[in-house]
Amino acid sequence: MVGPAHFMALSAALFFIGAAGVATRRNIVVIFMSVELMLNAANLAFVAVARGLGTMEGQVIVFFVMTLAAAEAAVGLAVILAMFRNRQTVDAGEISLLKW
Amino acid sequence: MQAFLDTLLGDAAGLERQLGYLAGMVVFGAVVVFGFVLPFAGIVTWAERRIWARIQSRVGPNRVGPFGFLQWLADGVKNILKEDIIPTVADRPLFRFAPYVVMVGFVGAFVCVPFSGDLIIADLNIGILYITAVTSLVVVGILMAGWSSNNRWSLLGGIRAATQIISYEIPASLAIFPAVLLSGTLSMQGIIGEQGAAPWQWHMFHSPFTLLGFGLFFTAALAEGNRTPFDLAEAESELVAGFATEYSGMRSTLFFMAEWGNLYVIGALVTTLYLGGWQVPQFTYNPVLMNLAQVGVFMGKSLACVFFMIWLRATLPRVRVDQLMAMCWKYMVPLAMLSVLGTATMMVALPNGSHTLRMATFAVVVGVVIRFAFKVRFHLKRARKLDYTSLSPGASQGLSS
Amino acid sequence: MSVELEVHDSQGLATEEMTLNMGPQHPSTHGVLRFIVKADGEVMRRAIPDIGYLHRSIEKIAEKVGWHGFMPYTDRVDYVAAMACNQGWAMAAERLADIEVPRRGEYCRVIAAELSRICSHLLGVGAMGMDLGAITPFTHAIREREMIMDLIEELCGARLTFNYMRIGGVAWDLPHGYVEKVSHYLDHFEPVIEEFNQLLGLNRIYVKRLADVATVDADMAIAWGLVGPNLRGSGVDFDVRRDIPYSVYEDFDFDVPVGSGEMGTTGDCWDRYIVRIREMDESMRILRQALAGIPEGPVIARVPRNFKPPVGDVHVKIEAPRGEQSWYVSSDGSEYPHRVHIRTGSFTAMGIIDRLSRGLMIADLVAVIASMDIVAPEVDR
Amino acid sequence: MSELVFYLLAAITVLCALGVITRPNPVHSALFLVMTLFMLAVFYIILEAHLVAALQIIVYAGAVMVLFLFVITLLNLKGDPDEPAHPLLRIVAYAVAATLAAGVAIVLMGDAGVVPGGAGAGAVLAEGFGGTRALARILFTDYLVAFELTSVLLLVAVVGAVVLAQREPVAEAPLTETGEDA
Repeated sequence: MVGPAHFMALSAALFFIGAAGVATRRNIVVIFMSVELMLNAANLAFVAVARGLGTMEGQVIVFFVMTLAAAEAAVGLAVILAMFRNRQTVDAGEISLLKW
Repeated sequence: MQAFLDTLLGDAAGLERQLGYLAGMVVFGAVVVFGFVLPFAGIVTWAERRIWARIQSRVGPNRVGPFGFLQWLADGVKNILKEDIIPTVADRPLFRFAPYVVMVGFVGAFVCVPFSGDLIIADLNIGILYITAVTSLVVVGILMAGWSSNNRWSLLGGIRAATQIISYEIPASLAIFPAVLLSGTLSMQGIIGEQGAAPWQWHMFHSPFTLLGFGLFFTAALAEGNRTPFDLAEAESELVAGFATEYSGMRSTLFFMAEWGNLYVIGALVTTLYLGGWQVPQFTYNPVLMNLAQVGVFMGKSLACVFFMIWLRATLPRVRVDQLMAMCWKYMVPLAMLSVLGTATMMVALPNGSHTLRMATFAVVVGVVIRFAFKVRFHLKRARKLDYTSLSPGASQGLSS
Repeated sequence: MSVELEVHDSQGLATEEMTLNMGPQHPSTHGVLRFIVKADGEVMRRAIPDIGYLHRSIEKIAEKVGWHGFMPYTDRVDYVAAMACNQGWAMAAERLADIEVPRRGEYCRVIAAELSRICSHLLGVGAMGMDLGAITPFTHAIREREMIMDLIEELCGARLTFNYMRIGGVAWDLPHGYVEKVSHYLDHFEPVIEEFNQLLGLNRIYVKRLADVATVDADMAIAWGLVGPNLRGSGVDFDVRRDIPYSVYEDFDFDVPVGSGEMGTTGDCWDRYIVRIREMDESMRILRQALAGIPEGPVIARVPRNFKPPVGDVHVKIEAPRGEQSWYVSSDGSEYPHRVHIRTGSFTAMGIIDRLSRGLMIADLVAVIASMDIVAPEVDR
Repeated sequence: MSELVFYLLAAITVLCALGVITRPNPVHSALFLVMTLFMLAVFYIILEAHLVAALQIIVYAGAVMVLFLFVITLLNLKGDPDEPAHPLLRIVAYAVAATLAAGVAIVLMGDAGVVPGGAGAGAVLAEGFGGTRALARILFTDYLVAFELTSVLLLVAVVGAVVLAQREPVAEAPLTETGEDA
């Protein structure tokens, strides 16, 4: 029998895969994608809990997280574009100066 | 669908039942895809070529089968047998995979197409959202194809397609909402159920706002389906063949099948949302006859939409990228907002709708159509007056004597 | 080939620039044109024309094949409108040797040249529609062109490379009943132009695509040496047929259509387009007058087979469909021309494209090429 | 929902997620992420969250990921020098992540009290659970302020993105009379 706990476990796996991606990769776009993966892992946990409790609140939170992720993607990618235009790199190690 | 599988599976339980469902779904899906969707996409290519030919004073394909009807089959066989060329510098796995993603996005939409009251693969309660979701997968496939070809024209085509489809998804989704608001449901059958058989009972004629919504949805769907005047992604005269430039044989056929099959999806969506779907008057209580009539009506309406799209393609030039974007963001999105808000206001102000308004909207549209028909008739008559035959060298012998 | 490929960005910043190779095999470069497009996304920085893919050294061939023998080669200078090139060569040779062409011969030349002009413009505007994505106008234009081709075929037996004219006149007189046939065709063709405008020229999308795009003002057009419809599209009222009359064009009453910026700025792509459409109308007027007033008599003067014009050189200008065509021919008194040079309309139009393309979109480049009506063989010869 | 199917789907999802962080080519990473998000939508459907599943595909797979792909292809990012600062770092990071994930998973699945519903079927669902109506009712009553704030957030994000990505208009290269670059 598969219950919410199984989905929570999967969510944990995805979350830590995302975290490992953030830790190991230096390409800022890939880091960004790993963050998206972590957000989605959290979403899965919310949906699983909502299923477990039989209430809709968890799904509403997912709705908000998605909006947040969309906003984050728009701004983040704009930042990356601007950065690339000025520095010609997407290496996170090279853009640690907090200025351009 | 599920009920049918239940009777077939009898009292099998557990894993066997799951596998039975899976097998049933796969078989049914295969039947729909190979029995209807793919041949249909092929037949639309034939129809398009014939209709273009008439419009352009040509003959068109007329050799294979009666009226060249089997041309699509011949072309399909030819394309399947052709060599599948993969450029050396292409990203091979992505290059191979991209057409299938596009196909999935397009075929998946058929799950929710309501051909009649009973004939629908799955009447999901989020039906129209589901269609929006699966068709947005097409973008990923196109971008994949454009990038993996490692060709600048392909890349430009892919990027154009992505910008265009994402942008036009917004007015398209917004323009869905007047119909959804009026029906109070996202389910395809539910939306059709709220409309009537008579034209003025369609959502399209509910008020001027829904009429606007209809126009916007049709236009945005054309843009999402990469059709003229918005066929920038594969604009032949600009980008060679856009994202499909490097594709050959079967893989390129898949792209074009998706494109032509999409015409029908667009037609079916427009029919469902605004043109009353399969609604026919209750003339008999025989369910088989009823369903047949409904299928006929639904197909008739959606094919009329397909014809209209083919006609447009034969007539209009192509817009430019910046004009396309300006049109989407500066005109269509605000107008779509207006349409949604206007419909909502109407629903609050007149909860039961206004019959007068319906009839007035209907009358205006009928008037416009009749005027247009007269204009077409005038031009056709004049075109017939021009005596082409007497100008060909053989016939002109009579003139000189 | 030494095309300067480096683009010096004024800000010294490397940006996401993309080099696109448009042609020689590209659907909208009408033959074998090639442009090296430097683009930043959809916006072009430059479009550098790379010419020479269709060079057949026609001018050099003239020095080897003799005066009469060169006539078929002139067809290949601009195979979309070969009559004009025929006429240019014939006129140059006649002026060198001081040969008077019979009146009927001149009328035949005018009829043939004007039919050829309509033919060429039909292909030009039809292909322009095609390049902007409208597929139907092209087939309609080709349908009309086909009928004119039939008429020309009756005249000279060929549909593409006419070889109709000769030094001293034309090869054959008009066939029996030809005058009626052409007038009948013109009756048919006149409303077609209006239909064409309705279908394409006044279409909102089409106008939006062309208006205010790649504007060439009058000074610029003159400075860059644009000729013919491209020059007139910029509002310069100049037509060789009227201002430096040759042949019997003085006998005819016709207007010179000039672009006036009806849909945007004077000298934009739409102006160049509409000038071509209106020129077809004017060609029809000329044709009607020529058909009505054609005199009787011989069509060709007596020219010795061993044609040896006196020493000297001559510069002849004619109004070809793609603009003023200049023939500079020098003779050393032998049976072979000493040197021939042809200056064609497409060549100058090709030069200005690099200048015009800056800041335009890639889709506009197609419109600019089409509106200039560039034909590859005429560029390279 | 049999365990076999779940584990199959979960394995595919985890493999795709691993693809995201291990593929050197960012385009491949992004496409693996699309696959992962798509699989998550499948899980949402299994969890009776139909609307969320549809939104997942529309918003993530359809829009956000296309934006990513768009930027990657636009910048033409190919295989990059993506070595971590220290060669050991990657192994350490993977090991730590795997340990943590395993630990959390064991805790979650071992003790029924941690997760509501646990390994059982979950609560009995009301009619229309996960549908548009149910979600909308909560969204526009209890969470109305948050919802409105979200719209402000989106507006700010749009403005911010435009300002950031905007570029000074490219000055036309100065030309001499002959049209050559100055």
